[in-house]
Amino acid sequence: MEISKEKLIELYTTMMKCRQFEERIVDLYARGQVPGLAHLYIGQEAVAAGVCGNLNDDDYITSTHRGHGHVVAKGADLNRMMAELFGKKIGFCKGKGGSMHIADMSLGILGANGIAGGGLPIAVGAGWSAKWRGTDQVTACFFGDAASNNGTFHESLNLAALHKLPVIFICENNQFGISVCQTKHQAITDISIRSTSYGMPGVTIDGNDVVAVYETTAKAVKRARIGEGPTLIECKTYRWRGHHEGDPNLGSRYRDKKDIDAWKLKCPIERLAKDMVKNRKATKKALEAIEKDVLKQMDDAVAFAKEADFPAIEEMYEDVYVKEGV
Amino acid sequence: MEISKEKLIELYTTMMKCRQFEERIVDLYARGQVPGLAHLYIGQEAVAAGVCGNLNDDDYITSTHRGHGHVVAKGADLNRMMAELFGKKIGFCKGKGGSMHIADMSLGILGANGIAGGGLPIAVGAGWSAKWRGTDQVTACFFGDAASNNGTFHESLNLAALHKLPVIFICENNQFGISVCQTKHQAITDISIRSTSYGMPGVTIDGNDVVAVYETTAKAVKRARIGEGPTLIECKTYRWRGHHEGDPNLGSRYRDKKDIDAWKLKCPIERLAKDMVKNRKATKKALEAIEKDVLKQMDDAVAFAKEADFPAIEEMYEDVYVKEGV
Amino acid sequence: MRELSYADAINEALKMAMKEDERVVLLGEDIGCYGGIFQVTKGLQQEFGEDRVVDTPISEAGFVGGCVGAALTGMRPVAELMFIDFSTACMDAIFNQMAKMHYMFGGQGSVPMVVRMNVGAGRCAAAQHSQSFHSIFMHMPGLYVAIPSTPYDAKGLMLESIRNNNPVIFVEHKKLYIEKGPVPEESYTVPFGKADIKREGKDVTIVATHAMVGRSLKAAEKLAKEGIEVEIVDPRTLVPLDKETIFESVKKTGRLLVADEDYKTCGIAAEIAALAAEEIIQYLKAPVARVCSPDTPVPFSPQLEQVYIPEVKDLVPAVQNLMQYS
Amino acid sequence: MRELSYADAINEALKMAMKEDERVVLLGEDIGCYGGIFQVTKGLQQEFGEDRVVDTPISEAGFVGGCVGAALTGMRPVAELMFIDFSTACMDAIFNQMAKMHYMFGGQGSVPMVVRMNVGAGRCAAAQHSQSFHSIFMHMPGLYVAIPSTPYDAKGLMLESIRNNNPVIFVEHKKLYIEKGPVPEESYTVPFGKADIKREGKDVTIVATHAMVGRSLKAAEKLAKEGIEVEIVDPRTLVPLDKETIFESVKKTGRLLVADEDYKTCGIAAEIAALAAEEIIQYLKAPVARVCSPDTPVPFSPQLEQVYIPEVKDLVPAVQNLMQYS
Ligand SMILES: Cc1ncc(C[n+]2csc(CCOP(=O)(O)OP(=O)(O)O)c2C)c(N)n1
Ligand SMILES: Cc1ncc(C[n+]2csc(CCOP(=O)(O)OP(=O)(O)O)c2C)c(N)n1
Ligand SMILES: [Mg+2]
Ligand SMILES: [Mg+2]
Repeated sequence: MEISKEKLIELYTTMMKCRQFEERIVDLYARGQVPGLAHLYIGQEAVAAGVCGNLNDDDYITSTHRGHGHVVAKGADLNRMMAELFGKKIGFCKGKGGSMHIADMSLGILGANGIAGGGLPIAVGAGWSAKWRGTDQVTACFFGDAASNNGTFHESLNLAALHKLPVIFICENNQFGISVCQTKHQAITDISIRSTSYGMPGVTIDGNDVVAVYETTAKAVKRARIGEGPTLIECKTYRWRGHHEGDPNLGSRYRDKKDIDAWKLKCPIERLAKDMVKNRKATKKALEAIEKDVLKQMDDAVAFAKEADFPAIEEMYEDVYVKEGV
Repeated sequence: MEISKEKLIELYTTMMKCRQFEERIVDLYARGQVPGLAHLYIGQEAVAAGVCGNLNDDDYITSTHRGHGHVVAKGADLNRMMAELFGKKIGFCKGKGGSMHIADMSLGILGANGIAGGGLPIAVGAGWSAKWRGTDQVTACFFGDAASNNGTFHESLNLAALHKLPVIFICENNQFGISVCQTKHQAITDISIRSTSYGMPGVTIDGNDVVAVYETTAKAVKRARIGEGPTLIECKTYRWRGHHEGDPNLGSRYRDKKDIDAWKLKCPIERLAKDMVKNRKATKKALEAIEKDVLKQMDDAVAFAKEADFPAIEEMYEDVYVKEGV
Repeated sequence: MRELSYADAINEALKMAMKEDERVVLLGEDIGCYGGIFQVTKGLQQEFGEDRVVDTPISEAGFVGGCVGAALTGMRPVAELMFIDFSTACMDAIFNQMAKMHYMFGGQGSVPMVVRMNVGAGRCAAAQHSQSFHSIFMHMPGLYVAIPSTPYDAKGLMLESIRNNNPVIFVEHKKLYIEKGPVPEESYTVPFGKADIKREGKDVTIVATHAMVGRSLKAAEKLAKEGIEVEIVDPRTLVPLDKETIFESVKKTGRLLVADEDYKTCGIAAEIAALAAEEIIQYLKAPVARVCSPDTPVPFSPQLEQVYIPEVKDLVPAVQNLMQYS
Repeated sequence: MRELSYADAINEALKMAMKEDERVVLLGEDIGCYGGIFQVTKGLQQEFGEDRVVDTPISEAGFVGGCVGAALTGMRPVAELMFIDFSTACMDAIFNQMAKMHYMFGGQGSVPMVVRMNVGAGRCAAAQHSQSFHSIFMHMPGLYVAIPSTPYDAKGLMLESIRNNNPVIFVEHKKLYIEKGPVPEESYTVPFGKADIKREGKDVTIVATHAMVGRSLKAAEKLAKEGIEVEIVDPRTLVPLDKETIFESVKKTGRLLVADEDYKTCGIAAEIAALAAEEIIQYLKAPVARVCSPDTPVPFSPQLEQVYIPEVKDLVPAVQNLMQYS
């Protein structure tokens, strides 16, 4: 499959957005301007971009505690995202959800999720729903290597395979669950082999190669849309930051700075940039222009978020229940 | 491996006990003499007998809602078992547990369990305990095909493999979870392949061949005792009765009488009897004597249970908490 | 008027809802050809097919979580948990996903789903199949909780639950399934948050739930012979709770007894007693009384279980005691 | 006396228990080299090794259920749940196994284990990482529930919890972890079921838990300036509950306010209010008051969360209101 130049530019732009959004958070967090927990996606951008590059607006995703990248890649408005992280009323969740619960129903973003493994059953349900409603919508379900040990993984993949649901299970294997490395949380290396337990195809790929992620997902999405059922895709990658902002020294309690540096050399964004320039898909200049433009979008988002109002106190008591007749 | 004549006699006797115990319940239940739910083991005797034939008194088992056979095979006193089913004070649980909660700590019987899949984490803990305490005790964990879809299966096998715990996971695949046949609860045929998801050996065997069960378990127990970790053994078998006594017409709502009849021809007890006689391991006479003797034991157990007293009302409030300093 | 059993009334409501709204689907264990362990879904799979009445694997977390995803994306699923005891296997889906999404997402999306389950002891099913702990769902914000005590209420509350745009925990009572009562043929709803006075009286108010309503009516007959006139208020939904009707009755009688089969401590009776002590204590002529299950697991032995169950035997003396005060 | 933080006091108790008893092992996510998300297990893996301080996979059902099996077979495991919110993932192990085994087995076997978890909002961690619903453990028979409010109580209650032969839910409070207080160097226990009067007063009794104790003390200072003398009773364990001490205080003051951070409905405050209404209503000069978290999920936005948390701002007016009655 030959990927169009436009698509490559799109993937590059998406990754750049994911990266820059998080770098803003690093800075804002350090200056105490965003409250709460922030689990950053830096280093894993190729996964979100490559997967979501295959999705339509009415397709669904379920996300995780490390969800900013997924949400950005699915196309969510940066201003309202940033506003949500600031706890502002104009944010996606009226400031009531924050980083771990960003959702945008209009784009099929069924929410980041604070529960590791919590998104998998929800993805199964969204896939089932599409099947029941007779649409060709697919659901991409993001989760981590450590979440693959939660019982919800097992029950969800079994249900999806049994009913041939249009769900693509994307395991982002960044080799750690907080401080616990993969060898300490499971006795296997390739999580994709778990697909055999459900009679589902599974594949392991380089999660820092956005083209590989895009193409592998494309095949899985195709299968899903024509009713051939789910696929498990394991993307090997690495997170550059600590588990969350505030994790001392980028996680030095449990990993070696050398590993981080080694993985930085495999930066998915630079990698695509190099290839594109080499293969004459884009000029350095053009890519720099994109970077600048994204930078500007981030400036705007932060300005927007800062100026926005906090929710009024009464709103705390609203939205516990849907107002009937709505 | 050549199995001694004595061991074969033992296996035969154990199976006969399991069978006869349940046949008593069929009768007593029909006459309304035992209260509550009874999930009978008839047809699956080779599994309990073959597995427990490898265990010492201080080894552990965790059982299921269909636990009578496991408990009998591990050597529990028939009188106290029967008394428990009658809800009598002298029963294993003082009449407070009943069929689904029979336990005998003195024989490492960590309880039948009313939760499908509930026993697996407990077995993991018992195995971990043996490892921590530095004993060579093993734990045999019985569960059904349908329970293998519970998240606890996944979490338990992953933990056991990761820490090389001395646990033998025995999946009794009788092809149904109540009314749901295997093809409707999972998209695989051999549940043993799920072992690969955890880096654990797995094997599928004929669960109606007590010799195969005995020998396969022997290997797994050997591995477990020397610290080489867990094994998943799938035993294909079939239950002759309904899911529980009272399941109309032996489950005719969801299965064909023909299947039951076909499986009855594969009776594990008759099968062993034939082989033993053919190979001159025992005479028909000797086996009939065993049957008679077991029959007598059942008469005694029922008489014992009937005569026994019910618990006093005050006992309802006891044993919620351990009396301290005990 | 035509009489139906409580189970058949729910069955009829499910059937009507499925006929009037394609988005309604049923998921649960053995709800298909088996008709549900208590026959509540009898015949529905035959009528609506295996796609809309789905026999699930033993994967409560998977399929109840799946219902959340389906509800978020346009379906109206109704899940059956075979016993409330098994809600423990999907508590994350209920507490952290289903109950919170609408709020966490700032009012975006809704989760119009129903989780059916049953409470009640009395079948000698012991500690894991006889519990009543529905108060924990009353405790968790974001859930509606329906508790029908009659076939009429069961049908009307189920139709309302399915049409309602909020997640509903629909708590049935095992011992009521075969109880018959008048049920209109046509479709109707029982509104949430409207208590029903099941008996009028001037001396003592009994706020009774589920089977405690019928038991209270029996007790009231006895007490009437002593000249004690009991008023019985059935909240019908715990959330929303019709405080007004309860308070009006208590203001009239000056005496409050709360009868609920849940464990006593921190149960429904505790909440209603607390509300009275907070808001209308000045109207109380007597202490508040609670008649609930004792704070012990449910014992198996029929002898003990009969004493365990809160019944007329407990209600009559409790009311008589309240009459000592004036 | 030497001062320690609440987190360090628990850490010291764990260390002492592990030194004095080989059967004590710790299991949890990131409790090893990371020291626990709140640093409560800091340094323990270095001191006692990876076998006794085990970093588990994300498998709450597996490892908490595992602790049940280990406790049944001679160990004394202490499990850490990172947040009480995640207890939903192992609720079957807690409600149906750990809490019931001793009873279901008729007094055979015991389950001497501790499950640590924390409650409390105030870190902008939103609806799935900020909850308090410890009342559901008070609700379930068979569990002891410890709720330390000071470093002194935390150490003493932890040592008692580990030595106790019953399963204990040990509920810590996030906001207290860094609070310092005097803690004896030596080993000591705080007995279960003995409330502590944290402040004496004659006008109003505040039964306060966890962080509500400190908040009540602050409120009491303010109220003292108005001449209102508040007595603060800290139950220290919810099960067993020291009703006597609470009642004595209320008999003296005639006014009861219960301050707990759990959701209000069916919470701890409901139970204590109900007990008062049942047993000592004649001593109440005023309505019972409850100061709890509102019945809504915990909002993310700092503005809202500050109002959400029950604090001095809520306690002072509530007490002033009670003083209107005499
Ligand atoms: C059920 C549950 N248990 C524990 C946690 C705490 N927790 C949050 S993130 C995390 C690690 C997740 O690792 P992984 O799934 O690999 O995702 P990653 O953080 O690496 O992106 C843990 C243990 C949680 N959120 N949910
Ligand atoms: C968590 C849970 N869900 C549902 C049930 C109800 N239930 C009891 S036995 C059973 C089927 C079990 O099938 P399997 O594991 O194959 O064992 P078998 O009955 O065939 O021996 C079900 C669904 C349960 N006990 N526990
Ligand atoms: Mg990871
Ligand atoms: Mg089966």
